[in-house]
Amino acid sequence: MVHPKAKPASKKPVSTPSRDQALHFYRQMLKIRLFEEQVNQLYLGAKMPGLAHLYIGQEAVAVGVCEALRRDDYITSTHRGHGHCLAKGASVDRMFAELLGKAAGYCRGKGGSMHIADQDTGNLGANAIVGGSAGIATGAAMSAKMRGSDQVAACFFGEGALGQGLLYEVMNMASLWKLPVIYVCENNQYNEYTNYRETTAGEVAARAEAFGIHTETIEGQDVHLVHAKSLTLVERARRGEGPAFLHCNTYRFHGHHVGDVDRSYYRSKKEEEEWKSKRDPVKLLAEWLHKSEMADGKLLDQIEAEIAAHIKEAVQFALEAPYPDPNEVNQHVYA
Amino acid sequence: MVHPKAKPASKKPVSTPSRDQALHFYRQMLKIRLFEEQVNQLYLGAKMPGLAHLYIGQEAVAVGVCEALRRDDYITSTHRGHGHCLAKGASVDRMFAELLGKAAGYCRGKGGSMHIADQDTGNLGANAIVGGSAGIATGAAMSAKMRGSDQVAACFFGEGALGQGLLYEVMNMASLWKLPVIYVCENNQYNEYTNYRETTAGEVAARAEAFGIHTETIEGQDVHLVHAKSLTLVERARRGEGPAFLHCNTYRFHGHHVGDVDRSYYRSKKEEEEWKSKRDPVKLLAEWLHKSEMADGKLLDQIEAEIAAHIKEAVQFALEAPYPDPNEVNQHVYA
Amino acid sequence: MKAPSEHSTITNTVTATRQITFAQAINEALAEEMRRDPRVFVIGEDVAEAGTPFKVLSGLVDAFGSQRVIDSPISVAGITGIGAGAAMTGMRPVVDIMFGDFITLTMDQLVNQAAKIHYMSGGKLKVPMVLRTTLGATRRSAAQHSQSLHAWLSHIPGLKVVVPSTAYDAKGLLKSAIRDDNPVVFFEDKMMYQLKGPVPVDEYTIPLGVADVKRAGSDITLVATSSMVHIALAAADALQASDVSAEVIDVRTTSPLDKEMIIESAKKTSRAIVIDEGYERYGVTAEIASIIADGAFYYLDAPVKRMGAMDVPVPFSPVLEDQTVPTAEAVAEVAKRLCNKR
Amino acid sequence: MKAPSEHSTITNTVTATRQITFAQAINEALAEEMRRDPRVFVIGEDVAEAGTPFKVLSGLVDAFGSQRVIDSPISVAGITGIGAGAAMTGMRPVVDIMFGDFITLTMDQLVNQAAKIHYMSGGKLKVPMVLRTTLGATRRSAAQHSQSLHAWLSHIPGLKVVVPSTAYDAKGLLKSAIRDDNPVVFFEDKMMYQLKGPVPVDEYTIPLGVADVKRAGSDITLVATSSMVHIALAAADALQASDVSAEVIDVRTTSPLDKEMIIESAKKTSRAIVIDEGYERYGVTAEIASIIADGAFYYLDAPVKRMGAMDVPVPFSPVLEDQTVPTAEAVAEVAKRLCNKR
Ligand SMILES: Cc1ncc(C[n+]2csc(CCOP(=O)(O)OP(=O)(O)O)c2C)c(N)n1
Ligand SMILES: Cc1ncc(C[n+]2csc(CCOP(=O)(O)OP(=O)(O)O)c2C)c(N)n1
Ligand SMILES: [Mg+2]
Ligand SMILES: [Mg+2]
Repeated sequence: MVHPKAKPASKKPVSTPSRDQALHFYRQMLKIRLFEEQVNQLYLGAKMPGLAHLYIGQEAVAVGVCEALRRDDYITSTHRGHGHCLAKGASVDRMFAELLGKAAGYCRGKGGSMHIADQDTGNLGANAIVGGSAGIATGAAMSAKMRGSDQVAACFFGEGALGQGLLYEVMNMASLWKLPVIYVCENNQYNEYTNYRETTAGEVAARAEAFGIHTETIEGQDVHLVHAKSLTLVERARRGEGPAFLHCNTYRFHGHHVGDVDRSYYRSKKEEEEWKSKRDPVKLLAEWLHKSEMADGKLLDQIEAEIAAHIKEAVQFALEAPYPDPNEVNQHVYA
Repeated sequence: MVHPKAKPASKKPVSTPSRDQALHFYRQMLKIRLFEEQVNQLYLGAKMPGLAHLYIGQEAVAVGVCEALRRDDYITSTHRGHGHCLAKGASVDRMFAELLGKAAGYCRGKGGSMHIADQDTGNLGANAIVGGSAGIATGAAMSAKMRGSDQVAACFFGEGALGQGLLYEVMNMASLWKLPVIYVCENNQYNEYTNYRETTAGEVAARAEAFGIHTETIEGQDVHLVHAKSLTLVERARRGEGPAFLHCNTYRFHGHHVGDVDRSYYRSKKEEEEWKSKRDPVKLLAEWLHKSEMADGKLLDQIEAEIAAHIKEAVQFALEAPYPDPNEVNQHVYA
Repeated sequence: MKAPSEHSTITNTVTATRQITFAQAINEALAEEMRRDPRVFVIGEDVAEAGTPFKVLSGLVDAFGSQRVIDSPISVAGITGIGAGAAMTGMRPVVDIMFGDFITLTMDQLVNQAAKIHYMSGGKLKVPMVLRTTLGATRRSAAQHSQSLHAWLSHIPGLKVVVPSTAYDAKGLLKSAIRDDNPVVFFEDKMMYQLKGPVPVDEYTIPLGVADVKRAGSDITLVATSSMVHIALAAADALQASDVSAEVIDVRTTSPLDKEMIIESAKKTSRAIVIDEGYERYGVTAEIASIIADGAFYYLDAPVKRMGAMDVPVPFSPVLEDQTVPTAEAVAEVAKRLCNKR
Repeated sequence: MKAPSEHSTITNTVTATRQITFAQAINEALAEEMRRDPRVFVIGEDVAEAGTPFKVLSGLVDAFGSQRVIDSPISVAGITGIGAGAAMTGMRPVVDIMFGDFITLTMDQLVNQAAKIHYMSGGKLKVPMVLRTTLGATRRSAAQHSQSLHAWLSHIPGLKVVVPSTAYDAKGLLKSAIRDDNPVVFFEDKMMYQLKGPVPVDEYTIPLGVADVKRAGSDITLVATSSMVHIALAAADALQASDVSAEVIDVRTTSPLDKEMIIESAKKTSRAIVIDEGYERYGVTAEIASIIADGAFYYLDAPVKRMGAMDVPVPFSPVLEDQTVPTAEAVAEVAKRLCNKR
């Protein structure tokens, strides 16, 4: 065996993203941002049943990862799943409809915010059990391998899921069997109302490395970086070289859920402001587009107006859409 | 912070074990060996209900660790638990009685081989769920810390338990809260009928280190080494410096359980013979006693005869002991 | 949707009472027991500064410190196992499992370990642990945050199971649960936390295993658990208009179950409905209905009816979810049919 | 102790049969389905070369290779979750959980995930997975290796639950379970693996949800599951001597449950006993007894009796363990009492 030190330093050419790609990323991220702001409004206006966990602040992760996936690749998602769902290709109207419990929703109103699934875009579902989807993602990867389909599965979860034993059980098997699954840990610093450092001993990356899994820790607010890393890991997995763990540092700008507005007892206004002013992934991409002269303010405003109009239309559709027929209550219990 | 490399090399004086200590270890290990051989005889003679998982080959681990503990320290054990139980101080007569389902047994015959517990010696119980006692051991350590009792808990488990998520959940908390618990992983190379390398990705030690837990991997057949390491780790834990993970390489000389006699499909006779001839912990200690002139063949024979007599008497006691009164069946469901 | 109405049955008490919420009653019980016994501590996700998402534990960490009100990682099985180990070695942990649905993650530690240790050790080891969790739907929380899985635990020898319906009962039963030497699973309906009721100023406990007649009646017995006690009481109110006198029995603990009181009531009224918010099939209603059908066999004028939650995963959409839980109207309907009033 | 006797009820079949064991029947069902459908695979601890500790899967790895008969780490929750994910994406996994007691570790993945995914997705995703596991005591395996927890799964909407009692039923039901588009939990009594029975040479399946009259009778209905079917049959034999004609109904699947057949039989005989090896309290007997007591109310001449396992953790000592499971003698005693023969 060659001594590891003797390996030639791999020198990847850092290619500049194309204008088309960058603008596409921007549209996707902004769509998530405006979608979530609208969800908050629906909550504040008492138009949405229950609660929702907003993805605002983390957009670069969902978009960076999902843009590295094919449409037929799989994702599994979390209670904070709207961003993943949109990034994988779901449409806003049917998502709003689901959030409002309408029959036109992706799950005919049966799932709601925490369970949106969209088989057509490979989204195997949000999950309201922290860490609950790690097995499903790993199983989907195993299935892809067994079927020889060369699909890849991306498993999104918050750093809180590091507390759940299931994750370690399935990472072990993914590593043993070289399954094409990417574990995407979105470290937004908090498990609900507790800083993750109070719940997480040792180093996050080491937890996956211990299972022989290729692991990277990156800044999750830079969509180009997330995308480039994801591409490498996804293609690696697709080639049969096994699972990877992508640890993204990020931040949720809003509360744990829409009702969590008094946050001072667990995190400072100053910390929030710092992230919002310096590490807003949407702003950062807008700045990058400016700097690299790919878009000016006018174009970005125009994009925003387009998306806002689209969202407005979609939410209107959802508000007006009918509820499911009451008889549907005991349909779909069994296939 | 001082650069780790700059630390003065810790130069522990390697003290030679005293003769008394070495002979005591020998007695304890031999007691386990002969106890287990007797258990096998009981099985072969159809005198024992059910099965049992023999500890033969691993004696140095139980004795090395338990001799580093106080009587009021805790242990939790496994389906292969006779060795731990004896090493912590249980007496052979009541153990045999338990294995035969007699009222004089440690659990009045209700527990059997896989559930022997002995509160008086701090044994919180064998456990028939692989990995099932990791929470109990960690909770006992937490309790010791809360009560300020300076007790330590040792959690014995086979390397198969590395497959169980619970272990990672509780190691994380033990590390976060610096709980006085020693996780003793007895790597006897097999999960039942499967080599652990087929079920265990990455490096065993890295799995505990990832949680910031002090970890050591050692040869588990050398009782002096196991004992010396355990002492260090136990005293460290007692001082409040947190948990440790002791990874011991060892081997079970018999089958997974007493009925597992045709083993060639999962491990070679040659491998078994190599361990038995070169890495038998009892033989190794006998040789060491000889070499260091602490005991001659005659003394060792005499010890063996004493223990054999003791075992014989104990098994006789158990065979003759009465079964529990049938009315006991629904006693002890609730305290 | 459940609309819990307030009914009090504290009759023969001379001590002063005040109106407090169900959540406050839980909080008081914990605070009193923690003050009384230094071995009692609380562990769970976001139990300290956050005081749980339902704010049930607010203030406890200030009163008792973070050594006794312990925020844990999201390790539901782990904290249950740690609770068992601590309980076996001299402490009296109260483990907080945020949603009843998450007890699925604790089943090995709770059922194979905590529930059996006393028995397996021949009576030597004890596990005085309380596991507090929630039940109940209609909160628009969908299938993984709305289940009422108390039937599972009630099935397991070695566990006790508490399903209180009022602030008064919750406080008195939780105190008994903490003092009990066995693992006790304590289910709180999420929708009842803000429900107020009279609670004595002075200390009191309520024994586990004693049901409570929440309303006396003579024509039919409504046996209910937790939130469904309020549905039964509302149904009883409605039935009065149809000249049906319903007796409402709150079982308070499904294990141990006060069979005698339930059977005696059914013998007296000759009709019974059992109402519970768990899935109906193989649920709590089955046990209680079959006990009545057997124990009061020669007294019954009509079959014992069961009304559990609909046998579907709890749907998100309000128009669907509201159909899954028994309503007072539906209970009254069934009762009238059984009593031939229509 | 259970002493399964052999009774066959295959009457109107023209195909050739041979006597094979319950274990062989399972093995054949798996082999046939794996041959028929490349999407079917087996995963579990020591399922490949070892063929499970009970040797039920012997030879499968030789026939289908280690890509389809997969030895897993000891990660009971993990393989269940992986099974669910694989099932959702085009495979048909058969997950092997060695002892029924270990399903405690799978409850989140099985109950919160697999069972609910079809419903939560509004009918779009499917989870065609089989989870095979064991039940049954009297093997001297003590409290953590002897439970019969099928009541839990039967309680959960979205799951189907199979409890076969003969080689014939086991084979036909397992094949149906594998072809079913829902998660199915398949319970095999460890003590029945060596039980032989006639099984057709030709292929056949048995639909889930159809009970089977294992013996016709007119005085009393004995409704039983799994191993307890043999206890019921032995009791029926014994009852004949006392001039009591017992009908034995094997429910075969607790979910879906063939209520109609059970109720009709009870109406006909006017008496019933329900026998099951799970803990009696809040167990399978409660559901079935309450269904009979309701559905056959106006036909019953005696209360429906329940005989489940004793409500204690299963003890190790043979003299204790043997008391915890219903015996044919005890069933016959109760039956005679109900029929006023004594
Ligand atoms: C098993 C389980 N325990 C607890 C909860 C309650 N809960 C919902 S979200 C959450 C915090 C999750 O933190 P993290 O995984 O970091 O995701 P984030 O909310 O930060 O996106 C908790 C504890 C749950 N849903 N599932
Ligand atoms: C959760 C669980 N899964 C499976 C089993 C069955 N089982 C008993 S022992 C064993 C292998 C354990 O291997 P290891 O932990 O290395 O211990 P060893 O037997 O080698 O001492 C298995 C799979 C079990 N008891 N518990
Ligand atoms: Mg987080
Ligand atoms: Mg091993």
